[in-house]
Amino acid sequence: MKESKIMLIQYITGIFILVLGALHFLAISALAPTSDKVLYQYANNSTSTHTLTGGTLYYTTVTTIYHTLFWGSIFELLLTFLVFHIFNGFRIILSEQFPGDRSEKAITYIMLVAGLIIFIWGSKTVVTMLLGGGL
Amino acid sequence: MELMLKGFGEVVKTVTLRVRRYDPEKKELPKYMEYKVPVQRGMTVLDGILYIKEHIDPSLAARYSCRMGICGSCAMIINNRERLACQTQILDLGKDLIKVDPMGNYDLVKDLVPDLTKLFRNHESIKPYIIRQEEKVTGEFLQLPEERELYSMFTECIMCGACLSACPTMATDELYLGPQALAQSFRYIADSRDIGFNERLNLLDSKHGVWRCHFAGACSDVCPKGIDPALAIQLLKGMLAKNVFVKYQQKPAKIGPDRKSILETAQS
Amino acid sequence: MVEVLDYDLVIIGSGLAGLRAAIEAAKTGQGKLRIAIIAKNQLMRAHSISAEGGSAAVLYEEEGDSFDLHAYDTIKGSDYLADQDVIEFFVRQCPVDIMELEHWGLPWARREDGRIAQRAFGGHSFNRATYASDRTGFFEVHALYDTLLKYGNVDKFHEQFAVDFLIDNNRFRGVVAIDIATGEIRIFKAKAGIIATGGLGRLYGYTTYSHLVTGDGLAIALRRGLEMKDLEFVQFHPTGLVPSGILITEGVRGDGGILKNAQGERFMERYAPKKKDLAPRDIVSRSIMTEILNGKGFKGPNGLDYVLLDFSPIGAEKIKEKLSQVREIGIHYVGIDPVESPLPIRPAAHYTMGGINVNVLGNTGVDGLWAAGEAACVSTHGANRLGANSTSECVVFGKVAGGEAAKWLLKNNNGVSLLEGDRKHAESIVAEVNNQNGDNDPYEIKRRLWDIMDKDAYVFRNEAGLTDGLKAVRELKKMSKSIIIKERGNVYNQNLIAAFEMRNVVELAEVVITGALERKESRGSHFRTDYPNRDDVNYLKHTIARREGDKILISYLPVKLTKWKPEPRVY
Amino acid sequence: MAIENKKGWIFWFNPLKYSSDKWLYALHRLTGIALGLYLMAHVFETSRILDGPITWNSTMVFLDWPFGVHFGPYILSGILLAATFHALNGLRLTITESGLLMPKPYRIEYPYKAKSLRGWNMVLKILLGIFMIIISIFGIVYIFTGVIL
Ligand SMILES: Cc1cc2nc3c(=O)[nH]c(=O)nc-3n(C[C@H](O)[C@H](O)[C@H](O)COP(=O)(O)OP(=O)(O)OC[C@H]3O[C@@H](n4cnc5c(N)ncnc54)[C@H](O)[C@@H]3O)c2cc1C
Ligand code: HEM
Ligand code: SF4
Ligand code: F3S
Ligand code: FES
Repeated sequence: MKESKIMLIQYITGIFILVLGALHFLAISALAPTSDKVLYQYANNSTSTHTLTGGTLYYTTVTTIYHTLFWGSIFELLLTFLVFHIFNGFRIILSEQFPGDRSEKAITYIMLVAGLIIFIWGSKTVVTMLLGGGL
Repeated sequence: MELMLKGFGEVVKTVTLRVRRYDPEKKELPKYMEYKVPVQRGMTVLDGILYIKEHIDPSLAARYSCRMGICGSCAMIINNRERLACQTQILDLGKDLIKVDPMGNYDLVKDLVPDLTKLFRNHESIKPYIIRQEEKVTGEFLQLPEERELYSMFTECIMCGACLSACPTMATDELYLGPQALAQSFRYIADSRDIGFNERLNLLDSKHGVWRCHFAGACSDVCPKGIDPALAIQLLKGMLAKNVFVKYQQKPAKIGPDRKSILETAQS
Repeated sequence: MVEVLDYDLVIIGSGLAGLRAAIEAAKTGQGKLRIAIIAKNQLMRAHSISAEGGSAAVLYEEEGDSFDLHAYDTIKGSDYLADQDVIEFFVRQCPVDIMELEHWGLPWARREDGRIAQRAFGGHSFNRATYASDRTGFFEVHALYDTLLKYGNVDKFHEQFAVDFLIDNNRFRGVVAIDIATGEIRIFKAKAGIIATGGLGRLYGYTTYSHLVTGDGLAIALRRGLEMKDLEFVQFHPTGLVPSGILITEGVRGDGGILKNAQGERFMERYAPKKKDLAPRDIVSRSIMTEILNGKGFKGPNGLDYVLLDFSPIGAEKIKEKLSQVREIGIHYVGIDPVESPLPIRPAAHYTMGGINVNVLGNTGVDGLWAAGEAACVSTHGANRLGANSTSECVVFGKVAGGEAAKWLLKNNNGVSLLEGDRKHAESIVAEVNNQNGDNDPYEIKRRLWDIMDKDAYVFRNEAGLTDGLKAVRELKKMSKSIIIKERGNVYNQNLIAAFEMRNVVELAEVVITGALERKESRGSHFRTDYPNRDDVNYLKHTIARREGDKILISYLPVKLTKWKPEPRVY
Repeated sequence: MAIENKKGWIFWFNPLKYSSDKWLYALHRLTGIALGLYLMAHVFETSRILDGPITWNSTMVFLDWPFGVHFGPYILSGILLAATFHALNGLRLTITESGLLMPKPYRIEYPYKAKSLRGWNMVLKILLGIFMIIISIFGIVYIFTGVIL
């Protein structure tokens, strides 16, 4: 693909990430399906008073989010855009660091494969959860 | 009125020039050497270097020619910033120790002399000439002053190469076309006489073309002629991005009034 | 080791003349010729880049300009020493070249309706200096360099220092050069050559020339027995910036700037009542020096007394638009913004009217060797060049020489071969300078030469000064044969180059002074206080200098007059 | 013969001698890399939810108290800062690099000031700074206290 098209996608994915990422952050804060907005009250000692049931990052809360189609699709979209944006970004940085036809080809392929792995792995989580996984 | 040139022609103070030396024949790594130079008002760093060459250490090598900031020979890194040596007043630097390095991002030939092959090659590769069907010269192409303004700032590039030395992308990517060549391609594309956008497109849009600029702005910041290569590159990117959707059209300038009477007498 | 490179045509020098010749040769040769262009600095950095003001050409006949007028101005400016047939050819070619440059992308300044704009220049009776800001030469060099890149069959060699031409039996065979970057000796073997190495400005210390203009091409030609024409005519530009000598273009006065002495008086009104500040350069220079010698100048550093160039009639907006470089120069080099206050100026060595004697087609008389540009003397400028005529001359005659050489090559394709001794000869030429075991410092000799020339061969000359000068220069010439080169490396050995350059300027200085001594009259830029009048009876002729052994032989050549008879020269 | 004299990536961090845009260039890269690495970790981390509450909770505990130190909120704040910067600067770059809000080529005048680095670009840079401050205050307060201001 022509570099100009790649970069256009880079910019567009960037903007989408901005929107979706903001939503993502909202999902665990203002819009969280729980009245307890405490993010981090996990404790590694027994003196903790928390029940592990009410906070935004608690298992039940997170699974609830994952189970809604709306949030599930948002995460999947975000993941898609991020993977492209990031691995293309890495490709740019690396090919500027190691310029040359052969090295760049290698970098492009490595980035493609790595991107695919992350994408499949992340999608697996999202899709399984959407299909009612977890619990 | 007589005070106008006060301090010219008399030694005001002595400064130390700390120059990075490298001699490929000596099999040593580059090292710094210090030279004490008496300074008069009006003395430039280039004058300082010439003083060293003539009076202290003749083996110091540097490029220079016009000594008026137009030939572009003498760009070097003075106090950590790319400048033209012949245009930098020693006293204006306001320091008693002046560090002089050769430009980076080029191979180093000797001392302050970089190998600018890369710069010239990149410049040549973007086809820096008017591209259009050869026509018989019967008069000038008409170009309004406003049209001229659209590219004329980039014609002032003296090919000193300072921008390539300052560009952080160039610092790692030696295949990058570099701000100088990209600004020149914009200069020709924006010239109303040229219709070569499509001929240059492939190179500009290649893996080491315009998109390797991430707008660090260092090129525009150091350019000793005040050219704004960063601007040219961003405008180019805009053109290329639009070109993905709507093909970019260049309308060639028209030929002006026929000047046969003066042009044809010449042929005889 | 000596490397030999084989070409059809080698062009020495990449100024306006060299570049234009290369383009023309590449075009005429239609890809059939192998062409090399070499220069001692990087190709696009030739000294022509410093030219500021403009290039003369008749463009607007309908507005009152004409070829005859341009020719007449030039001839009158030359003090009738120029060859008039050459000038008639020259003025007709100028517009063609201006237009060609326009087609090649040169950003000429424009009128409101999109046509090319022109400005006033000294000695011209019509505003015919075509300009682009105040960097005309710069834009011309870059337009030509860029256009040259279009032609694939021209090999470009940066930083090759020519030290000798191979000429035997009046046949050119090639150039010996040092590749500065490696110190290697190279022979550019070629069937034809074009000398475009520029003038001899660095004979003087206070000069508008770049550091690298040391007349190498002229000196080599002189050593090889070529004839030098009119070398004693050195132009002094009225407005060199004190103390560096950097040029402040005549365009300043063309656009309205005026000269003032220490009393604030516009003194040019007295010397040239009609043209005032826009009189030809020799007259303005002499006027300035007269003011200074009469104590009406300012005391300057290192004895460089000066007068002022006042920009205020031009207006800030126009200065910033049309004279931006000059403004920058003022700020950078003397800390004065000309928008606010005047600049200190004084006449500085600026142009070499003379050069290698060539005919109107640029041929030097040696088979296969042409010369063009400032290095050559076709004699368009006679005893004094008009501003803006030189860049035009360089392109016009560069083109002629390039075309002629290519045509000649296409016709005469019998090759040249290296002779047995050539490699040895090349090595010995370099060794001759490199292996001297004297103790004279080349830089010291150069500085002493500058002092002599700035004093004795400046605007005003006289018998006593010139005789003294000649003696001193001969002394230096002797010294230049036993020098010490302190740096012994090969890579970028500028010391060795400086020694060659020093030898060249010293040898040329002798010719300049000898010619000046022999010309017992005042004409154009050559002014003898002991013979203050022009003498058309005895000296309406070109000086031809030739070297035989160690002697300079002077002879004379008649001037070609066509329509214009010598008249008194008043402005 | 001639030696290589590349400045290398370390030159991204030449202090104070060039315009602010060069700093933003370096920061954009660094935050891009950091965020990229974070995403990989994040994908791994979230995948633990498939393994049930025990694994999830112990992962969360580890992330909140890595090696027994309560460092989690700091890491998360760092990510937030990086993301805000990268996102906002990314927006600025998207605009400027598309030639939008860039000045037309202009006549150069001494003393030189590159207009591409000033004008609207400067406005965007200042806005970037302001938004950075606001967003990070809100975010960090939330991360540490759970309070949404
Ligand atoms: C400051 C200044 C301003 C001027 N302004 C104007 C103006 O406004 N209008 C106008 O008409 N004229 C002007 N002139 C005059 C005009 O610029 C010159 O006469 C003209 O440019 C000379 O061009 P050239 O091609 O003959 O030589 P140059 O441009 O001098 O080129 C000489 C070339 O020869 C090469 N060379 C020299 N020696 C060697 C060697 N030993 N080996 C290899 N290469 C060598 C050099 O590298 C260079 O490339 C000005 C001159 C000066 C000094
Ligand atoms: C939130 C909105 C985002 C926007 C608007 C955005 C925008 C951009 C833009 C415009 C670029 C190209 C820079 C250039 O080439 O000049 C870029 C590069 C990059 N981005 Fe983003 N981005 C965003 C989020 C992210 C995130 C969340 C990550 C990582 C998790 C990321 C990782 C990268 C990387 C690695 C690069 C390459 C850096 C470089 O080329 O210098 N981006 N981003
Ligand atoms: S753009 Fe400026 S810095 Fe770059 S080569 Fe041209 S004049 Fe030099
Ligand atoms: S410094 Fe380099 S990254 Fe772009 S804006 Fe200039 S070319
Ligand atoms: S010597 Fe020509 S630009 Fe400095």
